[in-house]
Amino acid sequence: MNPLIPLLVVIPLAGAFLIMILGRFIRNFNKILASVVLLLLAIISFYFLFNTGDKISVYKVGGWEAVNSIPIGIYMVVDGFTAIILCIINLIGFLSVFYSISYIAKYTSEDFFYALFCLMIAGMNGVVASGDIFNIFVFLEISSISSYALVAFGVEKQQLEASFKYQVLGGLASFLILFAIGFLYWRTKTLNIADIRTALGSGGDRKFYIMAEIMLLTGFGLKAAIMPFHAWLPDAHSSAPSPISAMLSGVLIKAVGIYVIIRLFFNMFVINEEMAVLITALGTISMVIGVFLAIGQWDIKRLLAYHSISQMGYVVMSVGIGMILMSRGIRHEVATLAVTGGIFHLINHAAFKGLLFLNAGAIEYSTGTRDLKEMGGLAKSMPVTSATSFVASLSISGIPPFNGFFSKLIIIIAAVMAHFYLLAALAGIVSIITLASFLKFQRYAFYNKEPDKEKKEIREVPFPMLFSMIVLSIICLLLSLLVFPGIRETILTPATDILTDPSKYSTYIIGL
Amino acid sequence: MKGMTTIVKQTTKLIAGMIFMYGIYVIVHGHLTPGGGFAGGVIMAGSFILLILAYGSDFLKLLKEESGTTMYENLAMIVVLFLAVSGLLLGTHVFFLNWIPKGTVGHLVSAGILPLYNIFVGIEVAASIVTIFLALIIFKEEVSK
Amino acid sequence: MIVYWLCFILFLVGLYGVITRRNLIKIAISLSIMEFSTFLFFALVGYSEGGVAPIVDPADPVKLYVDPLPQALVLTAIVIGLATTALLMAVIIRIYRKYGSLDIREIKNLRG
Amino acid sequence: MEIAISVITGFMIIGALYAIHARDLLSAVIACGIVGYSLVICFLLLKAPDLAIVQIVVETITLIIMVAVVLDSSREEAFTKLDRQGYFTAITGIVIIVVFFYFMKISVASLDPFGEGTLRMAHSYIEGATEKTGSANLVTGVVFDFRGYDTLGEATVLVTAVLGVLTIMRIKGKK
Repeated sequence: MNPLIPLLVVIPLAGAFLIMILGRFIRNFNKILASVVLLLLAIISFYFLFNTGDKISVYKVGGWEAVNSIPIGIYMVVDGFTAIILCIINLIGFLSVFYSISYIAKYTSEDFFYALFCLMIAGMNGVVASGDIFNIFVFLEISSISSYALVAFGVEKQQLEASFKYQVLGGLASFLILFAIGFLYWRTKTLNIADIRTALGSGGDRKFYIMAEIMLLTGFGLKAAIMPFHAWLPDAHSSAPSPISAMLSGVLIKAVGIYVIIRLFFNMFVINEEMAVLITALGTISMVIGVFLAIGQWDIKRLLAYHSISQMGYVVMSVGIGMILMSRGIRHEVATLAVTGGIFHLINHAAFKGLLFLNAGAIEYSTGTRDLKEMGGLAKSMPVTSATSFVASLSISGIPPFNGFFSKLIIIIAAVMAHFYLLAALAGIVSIITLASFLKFQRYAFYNKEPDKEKKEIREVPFPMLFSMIVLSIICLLLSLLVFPGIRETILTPATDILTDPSKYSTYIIGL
Repeated sequence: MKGMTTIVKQTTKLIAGMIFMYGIYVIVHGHLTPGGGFAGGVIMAGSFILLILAYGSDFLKLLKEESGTTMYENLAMIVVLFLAVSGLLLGTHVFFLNWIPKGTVGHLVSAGILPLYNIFVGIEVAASIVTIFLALIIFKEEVSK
Repeated sequence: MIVYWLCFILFLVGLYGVITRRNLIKIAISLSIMEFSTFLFFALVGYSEGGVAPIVDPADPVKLYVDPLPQALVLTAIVIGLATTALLMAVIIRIYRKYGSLDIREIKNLRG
Repeated sequence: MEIAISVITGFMIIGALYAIHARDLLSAVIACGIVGYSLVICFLLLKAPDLAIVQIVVETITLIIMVAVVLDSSREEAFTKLDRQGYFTAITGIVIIVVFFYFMKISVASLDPFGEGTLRMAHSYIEGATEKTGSANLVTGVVFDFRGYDTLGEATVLVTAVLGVLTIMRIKGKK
């Protein structure tokens, strides 16, 4: 049992409590401790990324061994897929905290900000590294409640309203999930994901868990803001402070939404075609409608938030195609390709959407506005922000040397190979509209003539913000390397294998 | 916030102490009888809330207490976390290990580490709920000023 | 079986309230009702006919106890519910101070 | 037993319907409290004394906070005439309810009837649990020992909510 696994949760929790105890006595303690905590976590997660490979590491909390091969304690599980998400969480988290050092300085009560940030990270790490469905619920609540509070951090009208909306829909999702857990417990009398898989048996009469499937899909769909359940996302993501928007859009909807949906529907439920088609349809709808809603926006952060819905649609659609093929039991290699494309796009989206929100924060920090019509000519006064946002915009629109291109290409190729020509065409069209939308963003924000009025002097943002943006833009470039053979096998393939080999996860964990 | 009448104040003075003692009883016997850290903690918080409602207090004193209760809360959580990690630090390297000897079932000192968890979670819950309540009251006072 | 149906109907009443009500406090109440039905559901699942409460008397051990696991889960969920309600109430009181209204139609700065 | 609980649950449904339809917010909150206290009776009948204790105290605290908020803001729900959006939300609500009802009907037939559950994971929590955890109260044993990690999370949720309340209750957000 690897003692690093519980540390993923223990370190940020200890950090949060220590900030609340000592923060008021020591100056700058909050910033330093939060950065150190996140740096440590990032190092640990990269250790997992490079050392996990095909292995599944299980940590039995409390040392409770299985009795008659039925797990009785809570299991923490780290496998290839988990390791990737852990890296995303903790790396983007570290960069956001570092960015916040300057950004949050203008707010009051910074202690609360850093403590809640650490708690949010602890919650997400807990969700991702858990192998027990009720445990997922508990840590989901930690991350959700801290994000509700962080959205309202500015305590202005807008933030409070967005936070209320987010809380109501989040609470609805939580109780749907809890009810579904009760339903699963009623049938299987166990809570361990691997053991639920065993207890449900393979295929056959699946009447009894369709209710749980529907409720879990609705609940986690609400958390992930898939299309019919997206109402809270544009408000919450645009009202929050920018580092938090980067975390919410870049990480939270993936870690507590998409990740859990993928994990549960691949490794816990037996894949069936109706559910797979439903998931693909939801993904396609989000992809198409999200981008059309985005194109009319003039508020930068709302524009980015709608693009998040659209890009998450790509991921869900691609994974759904994989599920359809797997449920039919045909063309396993195409299914693998589709799932790979989805996961790759998930990683890429974390990088470029995090970067774009940090850019938006930098623009807001310097100019004091989020309205595209009031900006212009910023390329001269803010060269670094301009350059990094250019990289991110090209990435998200899928222009060749950048990472977004490769993941979208894989998704489209997989859709064509699976004979879903309509979906492939839609993915291409949406990509073009995304490009148009981001050209508008670039033109109005950075290159257009600035409107003639007495301007206050606009300067480039301070070093911590620049550092985070530059690092993320380098990551955007480096991530395209993942597609090449040799690197792909060590990072992407283990993650795909654990998902596309349906019983590997449960047989390994039950067999311990 | 103003206090209430003398009758209420005197009765509260009598009752609050008893409620507090009952909360402690529920916490300490958590591993033997129904109840435990959560129930006992909320009961203890109830006695404080009763006192605050009956007596009212001036605003500055409340502000001080709010930071104090947050402190208690986080200290208790640190202790809980430390108890959880203590298993990891000992020779066995197991998170959440109940490593203290179990004793006889049914005795007050038994069940190893569980009573300690109960006590500190109880303190944490009591401090949390009092803090929430104080935050609401202080907000009201500050706005009405 | 009827009791499960009634419990589920209680859940749906809460769901209906969350979707259709326009008053902030009413929405919070509807969420509480969903919460109650979920707790009841867990307790129902754990019950076994003729079982006794899961507290062992060492002198006189009984054979059949009700399932302690759902009870532990509900214990966890009750406290989570308290936390959610407290935060929701804090936001509601702030919103009332800012807008002077609890009606969701008058609180619409954000749209689109 | 099933009949007694069914009656109380029916009562809870009526209380819930009153709570979401009452015009006076204070009576709505009180009705919600009554539903919560009825749940305590259900817990007692279902042999869950731990839950009954926690629910009764938590419900009291929740009720105090809710009543305080209602008294602090407005007591009347604004008069709502059914406009177009009102019809739309009502229809959405009914459609969602029908969908869930349909899937529940499919699922429920092949599940265990009331009071005849078997044990799988919980078997080890009862069999010889007193030797394993040393706790006479099996629920405490599960909460703090077998599933202690969940409890750590739960206590953290409460701390998070407190920090959230303190964050939201700041008078000024920006310096």
